[in-house]
Amino acid sequence: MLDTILAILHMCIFPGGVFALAVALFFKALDRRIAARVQRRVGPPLIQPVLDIAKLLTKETLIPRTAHRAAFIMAPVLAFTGMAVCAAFIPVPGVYSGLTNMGDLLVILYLLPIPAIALMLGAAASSNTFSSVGFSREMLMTLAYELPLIMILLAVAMLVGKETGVGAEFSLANILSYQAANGSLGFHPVMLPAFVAYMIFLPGTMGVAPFDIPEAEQEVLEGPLLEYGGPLLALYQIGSALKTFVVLGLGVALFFPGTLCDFWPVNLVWFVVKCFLLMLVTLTVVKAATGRFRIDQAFWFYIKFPAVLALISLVLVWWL
Amino acid sequence: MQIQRTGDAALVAELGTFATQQENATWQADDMYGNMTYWFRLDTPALLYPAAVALKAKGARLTMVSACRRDTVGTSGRYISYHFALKGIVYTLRVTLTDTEDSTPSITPIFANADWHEREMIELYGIHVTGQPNDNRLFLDEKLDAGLLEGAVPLSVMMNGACTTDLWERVLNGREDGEEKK
Amino acid sequence: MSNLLNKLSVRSPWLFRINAGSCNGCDVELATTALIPRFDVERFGCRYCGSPRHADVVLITGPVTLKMRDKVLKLWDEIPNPKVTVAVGICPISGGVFRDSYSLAEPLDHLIPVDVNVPGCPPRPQAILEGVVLAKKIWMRKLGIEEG
Amino acid sequence: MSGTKTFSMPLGPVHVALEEPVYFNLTVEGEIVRKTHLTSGHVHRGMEALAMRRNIFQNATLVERVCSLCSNSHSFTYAMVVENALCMHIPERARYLRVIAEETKRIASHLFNTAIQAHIIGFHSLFMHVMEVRELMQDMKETVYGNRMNIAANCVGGAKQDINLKKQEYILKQLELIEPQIREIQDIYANDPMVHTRTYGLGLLPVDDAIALGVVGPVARGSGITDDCRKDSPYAAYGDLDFNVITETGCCAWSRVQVRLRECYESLSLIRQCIDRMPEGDIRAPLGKLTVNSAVARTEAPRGEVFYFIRTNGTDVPERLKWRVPSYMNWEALSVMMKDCNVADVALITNSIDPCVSCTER
Repeated sequence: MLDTILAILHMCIFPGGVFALAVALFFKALDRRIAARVQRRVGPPLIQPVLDIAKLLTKETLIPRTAHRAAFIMAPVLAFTGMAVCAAFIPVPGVYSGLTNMGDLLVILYLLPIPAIALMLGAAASSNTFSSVGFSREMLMTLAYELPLIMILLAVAMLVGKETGVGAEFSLANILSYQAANGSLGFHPVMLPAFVAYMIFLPGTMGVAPFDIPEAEQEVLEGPLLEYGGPLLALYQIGSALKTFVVLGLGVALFFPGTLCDFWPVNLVWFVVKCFLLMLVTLTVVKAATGRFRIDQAFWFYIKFPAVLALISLVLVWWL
Repeated sequence: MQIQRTGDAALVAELGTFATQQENATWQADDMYGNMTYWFRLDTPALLYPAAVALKAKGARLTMVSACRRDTVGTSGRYISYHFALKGIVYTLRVTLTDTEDSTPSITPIFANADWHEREMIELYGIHVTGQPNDNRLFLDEKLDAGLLEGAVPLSVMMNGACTTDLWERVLNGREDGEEKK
Repeated sequence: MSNLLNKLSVRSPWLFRINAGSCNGCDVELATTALIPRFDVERFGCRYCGSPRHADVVLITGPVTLKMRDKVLKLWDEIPNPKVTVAVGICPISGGVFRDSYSLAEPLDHLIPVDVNVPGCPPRPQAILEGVVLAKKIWMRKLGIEEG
Repeated sequence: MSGTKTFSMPLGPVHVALEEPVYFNLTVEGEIVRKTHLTSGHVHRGMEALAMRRNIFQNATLVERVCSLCSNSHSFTYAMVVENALCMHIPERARYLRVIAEETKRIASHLFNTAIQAHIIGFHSLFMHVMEVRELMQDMKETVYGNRMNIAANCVGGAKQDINLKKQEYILKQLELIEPQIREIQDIYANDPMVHTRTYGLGLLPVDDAIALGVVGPVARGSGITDDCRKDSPYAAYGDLDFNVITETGCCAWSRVQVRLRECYESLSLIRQCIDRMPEGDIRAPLGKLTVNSAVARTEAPRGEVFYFIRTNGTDVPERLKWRVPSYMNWEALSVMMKDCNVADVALITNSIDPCVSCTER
């Protein structure tokens, strides 16, 4: 009983829910601000993502007549709740070790594609041509980036499992404690290709340039999101913000979970800083310096680079 | 320095054979920069096709087709001018449509880009173009009648986009009133 | 609570533009206004959006041609309330240099309520920016909040 | 992707990637476009009918608003056609002034098209950078002519305003600023891997098709056809100035952008030559005699050849004024370029011909 209440608290307040959202929105603002500075602009105020969501909440909700009503409304709710739950599984090293008794990598692996699936559901429900093109693109992109992700997680699990002698270790808490004892996996030469693969996975899963293909404004008018507006769009945005937190947090937990000291506020800040640096390198800078791939180019890019890199790590772990 | 740029003499002679035997059927003029333009008035619209073939054989490019309103010629009939460019020189073939010969042959088979020009002519002036393969509207809204520029459109219809005094009323009333049309 | 949300909301106007048959001078200036670093509308929290469903402020350019009229009306209907309409350039106001043409429908404000007019042929980017700022004020008024 | 099922996908008339309303009905199979059907006329404003009801001076203002990106080319060609019909000779200085205005607009227009290409491939930083560089030209137009888009530099009989020494110095200074930036932009468009992947070999228009369809301007020159009115039939001061006709042989979207950017260098040099060689004197000639006459004129606008035809009947209202813009010729080429292309590339290919809908539909 207490566990359940605690789990719900973790989902709603820390590290999921409020905390994750606050961090993610702050990141988003920083991201826009830094991109603006790169382009020699002023950029929006730091509170802008909050304002955007507040604005969307005040707008009226229009549901297209041709749309499947229930699915149309359910999709953003699904995206939001899926990510809110997922965020609770992300451990904050030195502060919070994740939902140890139920959470492991496999659960996260299942929860992560939920926003993409929700987006596809919403796109299908809105029965719009652009949305359906967005749908097929989203599906192809999901296939493209899920493959390397599975291999990355497998490589991590195998490595830790091999060293601790349990075969494959899927528990995040154990992976963390292993790293606390033996040093971060990011510094492990065998895991380096996997880490690079994870960095390439990030822009794909977050749908930012050069992989913002499903929502390409200039090609398919924001694709799956075309028919959404008002509060429902706000839910999507919150879900996407939470996802930013999840994927960045997961990256930090898997590869660089090191702590500075035993004082938890310091570790909390250190975690946020690491997440931010990861975002800066993989999302913000890349976005500002590239254009957009075509869907087939992006698909083959993912098959050629991150998948192969992750495979190299996996094979190396297997052999060594 | 003024260099005269004249056209291909053989082509001019060949096109001349299609022109009417009346006076002033062919003429030429140069602009202030010395670029010559050649004009030919054809006997019948049917001659347009062989003349276009001759131009195509020399490698000319169709640049524009301009039709004129019927009333501008006087009693009946009107001009259509076909402009071709070859090595910087413009050759214009002028076809006269009369009540008895009120259609012109399509030259789309010779010059692929004539398609749009001919369709425009059909819809704006209601000219018959025989053999034009495409009969879709090009520009005009379905609400408007074809042959609109023919001249017989009532002024009241032409003026339906007339300006109103709304802006000035608004300026005079002052923006502070906050009158908003709901 | 909802009052607070409303107050916050006007600081995030998302823009959508409709070209109703313009000579694209105004559209180019809109693109300039929106996207070049010197003017940077993003600092007002603005963003151009691809879908009318996301829009708050709609910018309309061009004299409304017959062929565009129904499309303009349809698009305008798809924008969720509350919305603010800004007519950019002289054309949507009076038809500008094209007035009296057979191919134009009516002036824009006969079709839909126009909140802000930005005259000019084309207006300067600074004028368009002012139009957007005015639109924010009108939006506030529509939400029933006093300016301040 | 889903088998062989095709569905139709409307593109436009209001679409962010297209500056102007035009409606493509694409028959799509998966992500591949099998058929394109174009519906135009959204920007048809009946300008030719208007032109036949206004006098030759009012028309100068009207034709300048055919399209704002190549507005100067319209007033330029219009002035030329009226001068041809009225058998006028314009002063020497006006010929140079006209070239300065035309080339300024050309640089701005080419940069705009180039920027939009970056916008369509989602390369925002590059887009903003190019627009910021273009802003230097906008400043120049505003300072010299008083408007950023419709600069009203030409009038029948010459140029509307003179450019004095102080303004000449200012122009040269601006050119000095912009030249290295354009070189940098050209380098990015030529070599950036992302731009290259998306545009190289895209929207092929083979030479034979280009000739058959009679395409003009950078589209023709991007397919290796040496075709430039400024050289073929020199007008204004072009006969006395040195410049090259730029061609590329790639026949693709990438080549067209390269043609445009390299033409910018020629334009910079042309403006410098004009300022250098411009003689002193009048800038306007008195009006000629209005007679019954027909005349044509053609110039090279940023997008290609602009062609004007006028018939005067002795009054100040032209009996017929008709013009044809470069996009009118280039539109048809889109069906060749879009053969079996990707949905993602439709906007990109359309942009590669630098389409001007308002020009085409008038």
